Amino acid sequence: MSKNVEQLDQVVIRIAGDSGDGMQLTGDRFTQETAMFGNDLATFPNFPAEIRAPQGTLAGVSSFQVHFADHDILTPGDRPDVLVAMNPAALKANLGDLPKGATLIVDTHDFTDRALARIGWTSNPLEDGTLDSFHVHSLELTKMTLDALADTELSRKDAGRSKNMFALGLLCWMYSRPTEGTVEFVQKKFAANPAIANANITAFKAGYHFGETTESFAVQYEVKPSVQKPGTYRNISGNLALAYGLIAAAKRSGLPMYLGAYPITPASDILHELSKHKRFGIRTFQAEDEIAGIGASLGAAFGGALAVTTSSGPGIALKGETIGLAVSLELPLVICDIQRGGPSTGLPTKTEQSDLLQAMYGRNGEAPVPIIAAQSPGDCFDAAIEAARIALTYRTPVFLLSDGYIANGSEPWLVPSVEELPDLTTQFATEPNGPDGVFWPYLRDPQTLARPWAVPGTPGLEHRVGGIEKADKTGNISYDPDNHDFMVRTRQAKVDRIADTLPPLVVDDPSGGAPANGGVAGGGGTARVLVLGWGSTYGPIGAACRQIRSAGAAIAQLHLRHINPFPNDLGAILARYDKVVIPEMNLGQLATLIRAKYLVDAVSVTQVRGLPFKADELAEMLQTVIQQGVIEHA
Amino acid sequence: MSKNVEQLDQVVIRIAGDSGDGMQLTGDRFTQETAMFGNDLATFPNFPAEIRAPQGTLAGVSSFQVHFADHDILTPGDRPDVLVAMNPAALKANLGDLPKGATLIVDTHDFTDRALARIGWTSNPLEDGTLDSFHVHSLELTKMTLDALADTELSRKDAGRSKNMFALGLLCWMYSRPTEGTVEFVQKKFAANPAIANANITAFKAGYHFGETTESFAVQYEVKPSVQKPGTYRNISGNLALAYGLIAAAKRSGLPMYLGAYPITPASDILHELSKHKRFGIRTFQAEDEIAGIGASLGAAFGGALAVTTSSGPGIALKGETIGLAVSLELPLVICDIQRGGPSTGLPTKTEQSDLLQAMYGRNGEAPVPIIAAQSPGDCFDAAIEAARIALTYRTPVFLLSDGYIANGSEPWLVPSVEELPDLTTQFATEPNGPDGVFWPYLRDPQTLARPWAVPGTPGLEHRVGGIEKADKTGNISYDPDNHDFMVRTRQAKVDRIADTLPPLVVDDPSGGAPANGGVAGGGGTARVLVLGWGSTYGPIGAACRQIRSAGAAIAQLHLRHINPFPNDLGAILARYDKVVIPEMNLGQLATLIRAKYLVDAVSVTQVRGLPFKADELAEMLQTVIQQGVIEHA
Amino acid sequence: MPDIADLGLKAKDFKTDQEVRWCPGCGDYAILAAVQGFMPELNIPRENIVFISGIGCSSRFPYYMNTYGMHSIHGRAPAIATGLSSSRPDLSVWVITGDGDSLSIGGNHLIHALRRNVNLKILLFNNRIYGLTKGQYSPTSEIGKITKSTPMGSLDNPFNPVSLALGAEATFVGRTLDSDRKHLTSVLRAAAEHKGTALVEIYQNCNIFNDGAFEVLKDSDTRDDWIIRMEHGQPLRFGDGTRAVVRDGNGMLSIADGVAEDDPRVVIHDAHTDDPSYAFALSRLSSIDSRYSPMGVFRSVEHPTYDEQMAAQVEAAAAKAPGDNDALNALLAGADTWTVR
Amino acid sequence: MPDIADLGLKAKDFKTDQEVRWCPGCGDYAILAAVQGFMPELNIPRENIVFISGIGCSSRFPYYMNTYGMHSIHGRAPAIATGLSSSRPDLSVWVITGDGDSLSIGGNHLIHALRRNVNLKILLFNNRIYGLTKGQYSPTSEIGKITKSTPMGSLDNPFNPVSLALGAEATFVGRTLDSDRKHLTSVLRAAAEHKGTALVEIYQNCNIFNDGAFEVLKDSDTRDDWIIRMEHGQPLRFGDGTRAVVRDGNGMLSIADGVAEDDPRVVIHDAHTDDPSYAFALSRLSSIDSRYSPMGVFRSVEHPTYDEQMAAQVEAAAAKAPGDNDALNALLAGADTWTVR
Ligand SMILES: Cc1ncc(C[n+]2csc(CCOP(=O)(O)OP(=O)(O)O)c2C)c(N)n1
Ligand SMILES: Cc1ncc(C[n+]2csc(CCOP(=O)(O)OP(=O)(O)O)c2C)c(N)n1
Ligand code: SF4
Ligand code: SF4
Ligand SMILES: [Mg+2]
Ligand SMILES: [Mg+2]
Repeated sequence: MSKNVEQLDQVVIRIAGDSGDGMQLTGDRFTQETAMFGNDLATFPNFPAEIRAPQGTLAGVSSFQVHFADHDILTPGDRPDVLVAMNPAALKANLGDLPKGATLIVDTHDFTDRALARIGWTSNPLEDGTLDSFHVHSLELTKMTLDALADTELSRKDAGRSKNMFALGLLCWMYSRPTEGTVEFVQKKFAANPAIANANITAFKAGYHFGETTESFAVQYEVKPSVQKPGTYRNISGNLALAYGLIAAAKRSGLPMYLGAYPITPASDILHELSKHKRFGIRTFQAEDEIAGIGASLGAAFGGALAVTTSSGPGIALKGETIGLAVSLELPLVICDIQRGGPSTGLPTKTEQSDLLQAMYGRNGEAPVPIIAAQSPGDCFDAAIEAARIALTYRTPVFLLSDGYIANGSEPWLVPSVEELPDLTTQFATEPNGPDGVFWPYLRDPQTLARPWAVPGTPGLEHRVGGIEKADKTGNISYDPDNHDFMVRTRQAKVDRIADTLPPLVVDDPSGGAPANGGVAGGGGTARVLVLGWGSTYGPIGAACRQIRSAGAAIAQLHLRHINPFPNDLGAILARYDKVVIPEMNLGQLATLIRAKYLVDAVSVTQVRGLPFKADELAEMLQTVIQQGVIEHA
Repeated sequence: MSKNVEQLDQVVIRIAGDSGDGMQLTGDRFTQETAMFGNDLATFPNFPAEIRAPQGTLAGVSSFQVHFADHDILTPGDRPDVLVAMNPAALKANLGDLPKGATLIVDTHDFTDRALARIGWTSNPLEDGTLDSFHVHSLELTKMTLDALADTELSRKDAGRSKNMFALGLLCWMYSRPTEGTVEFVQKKFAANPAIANANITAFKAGYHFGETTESFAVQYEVKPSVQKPGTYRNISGNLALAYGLIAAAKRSGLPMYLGAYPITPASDILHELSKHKRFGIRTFQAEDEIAGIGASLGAAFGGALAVTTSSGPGIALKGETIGLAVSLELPLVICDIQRGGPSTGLPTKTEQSDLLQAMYGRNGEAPVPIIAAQSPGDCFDAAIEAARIALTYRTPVFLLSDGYIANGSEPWLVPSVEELPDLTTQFATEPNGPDGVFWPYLRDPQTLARPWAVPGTPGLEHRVGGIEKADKTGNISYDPDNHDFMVRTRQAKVDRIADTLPPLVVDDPSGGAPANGGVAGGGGTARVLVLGWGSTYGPIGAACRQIRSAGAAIAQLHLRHINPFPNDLGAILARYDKVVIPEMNLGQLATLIRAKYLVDAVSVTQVRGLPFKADELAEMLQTVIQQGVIEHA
Repeated sequence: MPDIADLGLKAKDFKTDQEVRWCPGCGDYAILAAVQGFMPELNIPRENIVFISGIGCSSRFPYYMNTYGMHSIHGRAPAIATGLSSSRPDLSVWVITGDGDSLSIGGNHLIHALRRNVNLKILLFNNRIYGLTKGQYSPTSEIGKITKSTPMGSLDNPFNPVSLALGAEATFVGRTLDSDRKHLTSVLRAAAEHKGTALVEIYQNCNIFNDGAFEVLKDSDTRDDWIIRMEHGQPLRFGDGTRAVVRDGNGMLSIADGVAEDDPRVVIHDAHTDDPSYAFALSRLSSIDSRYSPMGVFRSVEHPTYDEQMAAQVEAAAAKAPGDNDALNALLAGADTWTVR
Repeated sequence: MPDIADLGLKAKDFKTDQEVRWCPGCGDYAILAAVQGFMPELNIPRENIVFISGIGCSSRFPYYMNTYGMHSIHGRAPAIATGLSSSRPDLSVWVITGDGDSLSIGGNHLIHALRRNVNLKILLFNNRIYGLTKGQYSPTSEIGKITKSTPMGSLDNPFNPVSLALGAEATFVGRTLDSDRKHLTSVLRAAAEHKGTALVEIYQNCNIFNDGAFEVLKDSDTRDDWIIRMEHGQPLRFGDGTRAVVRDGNGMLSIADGVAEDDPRVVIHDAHTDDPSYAFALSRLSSIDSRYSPMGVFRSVEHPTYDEQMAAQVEAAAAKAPGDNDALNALLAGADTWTVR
């Protein structure tokens, strides 16, 4: 039968099932096809901390959400238009997020009384009216998969495993996605095991054809490609982009890279990725703990490598003392903190922005460390390069902050060409710089205040460095009171000077009319309220601002890449607005720094739920601020 | 011959020599005699990081300063009226601090060309006029000591060791100090070795008689006892007072104390002291590192002990992750940070206040920890008790901040009676508190929000706690977004509520006239400038304020015991003044917190020299603020 | 062993209402069942038992034991347990840890707990992999291990946990297997009876990231060839009985085949010799692919325990001069006081 | 050994202008002199030598060596040196550490460096006390030690650094004495020649806080009775020559007196056996008051080193497919791209 095709400008799909059901893989594939098709998109994987949480339980539910559109979008979407639920637990866990009228595709296979009882359902929601306000497609996905694979040698158990591919096929038909990529992908992935490969492909195609043929799906949808800046694109996750950014930085600096790391969620994938690329002169060292991880990196930095260490909150806490040593030694070191829910072990697989003040102050003494933050998956690439630039130029440890949301989420990314990336060429010291041929390791560059980087193997520059306070210039141990005061202020000044090299900030305020007290750099609008953000809230804040603007109100958005030091023009910009609002996934950490530095009565809008802000919820909160002007401090 | 006696109201004496010369002991003894005599006093020991820095070098100089008076005083004094220099290095290292007209007592014994050259003196300062502006007594202290001990069996080397006692004797005569105490002390200390004991006593007496008889000292001085609050007094150092405060807290809480610690300067003495008092049910555990130290303490807290861990900056940095666990477990734990110069190893034997923001933010996630600070040696006792009160009442880790200056410095202390100290009696949970006989470890006290403390050995209350986010009430692992948000805010609220139990702040502003916009609680003066401080700057700030007042200006002083949370009335008080000045031995850490919370344009006055502020320098800086109103931010 | 009848506890009394969250087929289930089955034997009231773990799949264990428990942070359980045990010698304190938790990040706390001989029972779940973080190699993984973090193979020599423990002055070291409930229980029993720190290495299968690591010791066709069962006082014969551990000419231990009944070279197992050299030599017999694995108790010697001695010092001090209010008042006043009237 | 003439370096070339700040009489002076005296033998340019230390009196060492150096933080030197050595295999990297630095806070980094066999020479200055912090007991202090932190005596069994290292898979372990320059130099030489991690325990006198700890090994009246000099291939005879290390009946090592010339029980020292059991047994001979102290090289076996293998993997990967700009551009683009025009 032929079906009518309906045009949509955007769709949000969520696929949910047991953590063993391959939901993440299914989501990834659908995302790849969607990316290849040319839609703009954003994804949000969400899974439990356990490796294989118990089957059929709420705790075991794993989900993947993808938002795609014919125009540029900023978030994975707040509420799914379509939910695919592979079992009762998946349905129950996600039902709350569904808007009225949403489409529900349910695999009825597991809707047994036992299974329902296990999650506290006394009656079957497919029958008791629970789902009346949705378009429900109750399908025997598992059974149809088994039937499709009936004449293979696979056991029922193995065959059943392909049900996710059946569902994927169905979705691909519903949204007119290409299919070749997936077929290829499966063939590659299971090359070692053709039986499995074929089973998956068969199930995939069966699902696709089921969509074509079945009565229950009357319409097929189309979401046209979105118009993007010309160039070559790929889909990329934050951790992958961050790893690539580091590799690029090494290449552009001409230095070998050394990563010292200890595995921890959600940072481990950076270690995994970098360990694959030894050909680029990258050494990855899985240390006995985080302290050894950063210690080894610092040793490599002393030896002339682009040194990196990666971790998440608990591991960063352990590195504090060594970061202090790096500050004192003034050696380049990129410290990546992929933030997760805290305190303590907290919520390892959930996102949060609560390590900002730890990055700022989490060590003894006056030990300033520059901090830069990535704002989206693709942006992790540029942020990594900028972190390396600062570390190498100023001979200092640098914090690069990301979080679980952008680390695992993905978006289309305009692939850069290596040759056009910033030149990070770094000069080692080669000559004595002091009187009569001596070398002074703490004689600074007058511009940057950076000290010379003299690496072992350089004749005539033999020198000793250490964590005890040292004399200006010579670097010898010094307990002199005035020297200490001078060195403390000089280390601070070195970090502060980074601000002088930063580009002007760009405020996003499309509203017409007279610029707010002579606003510049994009701030040329009428908005009286500025939303200030950092890190992964970029997407939700942007989406919320769009909602507010399309609702007719004016609002300005400014997102910070550099948090320490703040850009020089930040103060002037903040002063231009009646109200500054700072949404954060913490209790107001950036707000604390902004208020302390600029004495601006910034309003904190906070959520600490382990999840990104929902654009519409955020828009609401912002509206209140615009109207009442104030929201009680979180 | 009889000498005339002159009355003085106060004197500052500094004794300096090689770190091997026993300067600290000499200073301690003089201090004890002075305390016994009833003067008010303050001391400042200052010594190198090396155990025995090389003899005769500037780096090896160790000194001890004591300030005593017939009225109450706040600091060891800025500039010594009298300097005793046991060798050329001691003279050179301290000369800069001497005011014109100061008295100099020099042991000429080591003033050889070699010794002078070694410290870069080409001519002999005793002869070349360098010392013209001082009253110089060039004495053969060493030789006189040797002569006095000529007919003992001691080798010249050993005999020479007593020269410090000779000097002490001389000083005791000069300032009419009692001598019995010292004689007794020496007998006890060297009981094992009578020869040494006698030598020291002989030298001591020889020095005393030399003063009596020699022509060169025409006058003897007297400093009358100071009028103090009635009661029994002793001289006490900060670390000793802190240790005693902890013992008292254990006694008043009825709990055994457990200290898990790893040695580190300047905190080690607390471990040493507590290890002596096992009779009070105190267990001290020297751990393999700081992490094990706090870990063991946390384990003991789980078992029902008053748990304590002590360290300094670098060690505190290592404890960050475990402090986060303590926040999550909500168990009582007193964390003592005896601050020293940073960053990194920094200046181990010098003082600094640069761990405040580390204490506030040095761990992953939103992990609030109450912070209280001690302001003088004797005050460490009360601060320790208050820290224990908060830890036990709110079931939380608490930071107790001290620093090298008050830790090693000493002052007279009104000895309290144990029975009158705060009652810290603590109730363990004994009964199930949940539905049908279950125990809920996170069901909170509605008042304090503290959770029940159920210790192993209590039947029916078996439960599990951990660092993963837990469900409200039951404490079971929970990944629920709303629960996480609730728990994060509840942990913060629990700490914030501590402010409700704090006494009103007392501002010191003796200036008459109408209270500044209806100021209360001591703030009843006309001062327009408030000096806000915390920790060991109390003395110097107080002394500076006195100077300013006696110079006719009005200035108000407020010193904070509680830094997290801030007392409820702080905001209102700050609002009363035109200008708030915050002197700190860091780059403005309290100022950052005050500005962020109250948006008050507090002015930072900072010195990071490893030494306490000099009262007169500070007074000057404050004067500028009072006059120009502003000082450029440090 | 006190009479079990006393408290009449059952295995189920040690189960909690928390859903067990390991992967289906994980070796941890068998260990949990064995421990819950063994606990009643201790005949210690549940409230006097504490399980403390670090972080890792294995470290979820305490949530499933109906006793007091703490799921702490990565690698720190031995330190935390040391504080609890040394402040509360009346408790039975058990540490649950993984090969990464105890030998990677927690290595230092482990060796110090062992040398101190604190009264702790440490169960080391060795699956030779990082399970919870999804499959990186661990300090017990064989050289050349291909994992997510070592695509070209790992380079570090693994630790032999038994050798390391013996080098760290351990007074009790045992080894057993997740799937052999009877043997596991017997080693737990020996550990529980030991006064001081007892380290029990449990070979545990991670069927997701390192499946079959110990298969040769489980497969009924091969296990008897490779498992060397150690029983104090018994000859170290295994396989068909003609295989044995012998002292070769220069006094070193080695494996011999076809050893006669009366061969004097056959080593009679002695777990109680004070010199750890013998137990150390035994620990070196096994190859990293776990062939020739001595199973049972390598070493069990009585030394004074840290917790008891700490308590003794406190008691001795108090006996000499009780720490009452008067004593404290006297301490606060010190020797040199003066009075102002 | 390359011909010293080559570079013609002298001991004084390794001295710095920094004033040495140890207490008069400290054993560290002798060690410094011995190391500075030995360095020229290496015939390595000064710029290719790096000394990395932790914190402690001993850890001031690098300031006095005119090479590259780092005075790092407490206990972390082995980790920092691992990063340097594994990223720069061309360098000669030396670690200076104390018994507290390496065995207390740094214990984990030490045992992991040993098992990895990174090319490091670790000199452990063992004075059995915390010097810099003014005299608390250390992990090598004898039980019952009265110190500032243990007024009633310490309770923990000390580590035997040699046993611990052997339990941690060390490929080279030696022991020597601060005051015996000739012997110290010979052990440094052996360590320098070893490829991989070499641990050298140096008994060092702290005359301020633990004076005389090793007196029995220094006093000319007693030292020959207690020092067991180990020379590869030589019988372990000492004292007047009639004292020797022998294998007793059950194959264990022990000390025998009045051993005849031809007594077959006398052990011939073999530092190269792969099984560490023998070296371990030797390490157990000495009593904590350091009587019967084997001195020299306990174990020295060749295994692949971590730094070389890491370099090999990087080279192999690059050889297979060079990591040039094109390669990186291809990597960035990945498999699935689309183009917008
Ligand atoms: C400080 C810190 N670092 C790293 C982690 C991440 N992490 C959790 S468990 C683990 C290792 C797990 O391996 P193992 O101890 O062998 O336990 P298993 O899961 O295999 O039972 C790691 C690296 C963490 N939670 N905390
Ligand atoms: C993180 C940290 N913890 C503690 C200290 C204090 N500390 C410095 S050296 C030292 C131990 C010194 O003993 P050892 O390593 O034996 O060296 P030694 O002085 O005896 O040569 C300690 C505890 C420190 N500097 N840093
Ligand atoms: S990952 Fe491995 S160790 Fe962890 S639960 Fe699953 S099977 Fe067990
Ligand atoms: S304290 Fe001991 S180890 Fe340190 S320098 Fe002095 S003598 Fe040497
Ligand atoms: Mg494991
Ligand atoms: Mg030492």
